Amino acid sequence: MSFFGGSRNGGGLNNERIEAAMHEMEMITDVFNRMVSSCHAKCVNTRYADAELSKGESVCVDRCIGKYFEANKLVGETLNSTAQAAGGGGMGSSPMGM
Amino acid sequence: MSFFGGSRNGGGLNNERIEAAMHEMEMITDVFNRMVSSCHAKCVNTRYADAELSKGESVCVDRCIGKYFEANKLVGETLNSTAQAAGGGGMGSSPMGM
Amino acid sequence: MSFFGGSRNGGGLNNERIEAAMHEMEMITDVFNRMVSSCHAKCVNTRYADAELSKGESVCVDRCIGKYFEANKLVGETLNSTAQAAGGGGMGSSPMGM
Amino acid sequence: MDMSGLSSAEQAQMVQIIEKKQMRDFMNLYSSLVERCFTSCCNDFTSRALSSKEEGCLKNCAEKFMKYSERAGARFAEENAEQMQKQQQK
Amino acid sequence: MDMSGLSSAEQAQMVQIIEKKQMRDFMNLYSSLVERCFTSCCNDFTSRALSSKEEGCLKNCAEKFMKYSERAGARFAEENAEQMQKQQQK
Amino acid sequence: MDMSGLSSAEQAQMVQIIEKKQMRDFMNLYSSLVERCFTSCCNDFTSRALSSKEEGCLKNCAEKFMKYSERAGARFAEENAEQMQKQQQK
Repeated sequence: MSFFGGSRNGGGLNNERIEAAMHEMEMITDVFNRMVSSCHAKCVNTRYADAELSKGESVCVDRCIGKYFEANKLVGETLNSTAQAAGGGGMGSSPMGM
Repeated sequence: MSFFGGSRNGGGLNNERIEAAMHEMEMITDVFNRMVSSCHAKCVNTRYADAELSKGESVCVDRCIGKYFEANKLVGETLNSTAQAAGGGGMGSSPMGM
Repeated sequence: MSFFGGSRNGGGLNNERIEAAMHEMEMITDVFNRMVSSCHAKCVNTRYADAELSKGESVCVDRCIGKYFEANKLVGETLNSTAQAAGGGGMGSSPMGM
Repeated sequence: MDMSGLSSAEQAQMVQIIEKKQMRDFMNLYSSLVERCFTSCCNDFTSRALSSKEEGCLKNCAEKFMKYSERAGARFAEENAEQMQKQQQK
Repeated sequence: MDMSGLSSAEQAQMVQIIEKKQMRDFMNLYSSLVERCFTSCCNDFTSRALSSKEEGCLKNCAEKFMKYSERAGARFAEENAEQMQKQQQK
Repeated sequence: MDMSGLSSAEQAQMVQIIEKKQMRDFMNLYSSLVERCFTSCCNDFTSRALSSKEEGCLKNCAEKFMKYSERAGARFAEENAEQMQKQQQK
């Protein structure tokens, strides 16, 4: 994309670090979008008789987001221990800052 | 991507404007692709006994595309009035040229 | 993205060819990802009572991947002959190296 | 899309950009079409080879999608032109 | 995201990048919202015009999604902050 | 992919590009895997914590997907090699 439009002219800028921060941001956005889509499917009634989140839906959303984080962590740990069992060193920590 | 591959050498080119035009083009493509996918699901029989669009399917497609535009407009207006009610100035017009 | 980050400074590098190779790589990844998703839906039991692919699932996966290649070829040929019938010259060969 | 606000050098560049984008969009269309038709047509994995029924289904699916896609594209262009005209009248 | 490792020039550039990304993300949110609401609300193609029932459904869908999205975003930020704190304590 | 048409400088650059792409692809695989397993395994929102049943399901899902993905990748590579060979014989 055009995200790095200005970065090539910039004297004294460390493109590597900006790229890394950018990369992290994209990753978090990706996880967030998938989580939004999953928890919408799990919790929100799509008959749309009105425009409000009901009490039940709101509680479901809160728990769903929390549970998604737990699932994210567990899947990361599982991949790491699988990679270690396969002889590699794993990925050190969970593959993302979340 | 590589869309702006040549744009950095170019003397006298206004990258901002090209970026904006590019951005608009990507947006329209995105809307178009989603519309194609939605109306295919709504109108096209996927048993594929033959290769022709039936009369009924064709009429459905025409109306579905038209209705998708109406839905797009209404959703844009709804977001604008929600944003205005929340104290902001809205987005001026529908967020896209369509 | 940042894939071409270094390519603009590079004396003597042929960006066109790198771009073409890059493009091909992206395309193959896209096909692969869609195939992985399709064959997972067709062959893998998602109750996840255990972590192993059963014998039946494994055989299904092998055939599914093979069949996906056949389908890919046939769809490519169909598009080509449709394009030729419409007066164009077709696309020469199947639109991808696979 | 209205390119009249761009200089001729910018327009030339846009044309090049658009060509690359069309190439990319076409590949994307192609791989999504294979996925779509495979999902609808192939459900028997007792054999690796395509059955004649699967072959017929895949061909019809691909041809029908191209016809659908052309029709949808034409309607989209019409609706888009109409809406731009309305906006300019405001 | 922790930007403290970046110089001020880098931070300024990041802000610009983030603004562009937010613009892009918003457009993406918008077009996916239209698709989502259209899929849920529009199922009658005996007419091109939206019925009043479809109109109501689309409005509710859009408003409800924005409320949902705000709530989900707030929870996400909380959970993310909590997890980063835990990681720093390790 | 055939890189023999590229110069050695170009090949070195490609390797770098490929490494970045693999990193990106891995992250993409990871986030799609979380989504996939969450969708299949988590359907009870009377509590925020994962039940032991959900935990088991998530672990199995992740491990099984990696095994599936390896197998699918190996078959893909075989089929791809075979097809390239056929095309060169033409």
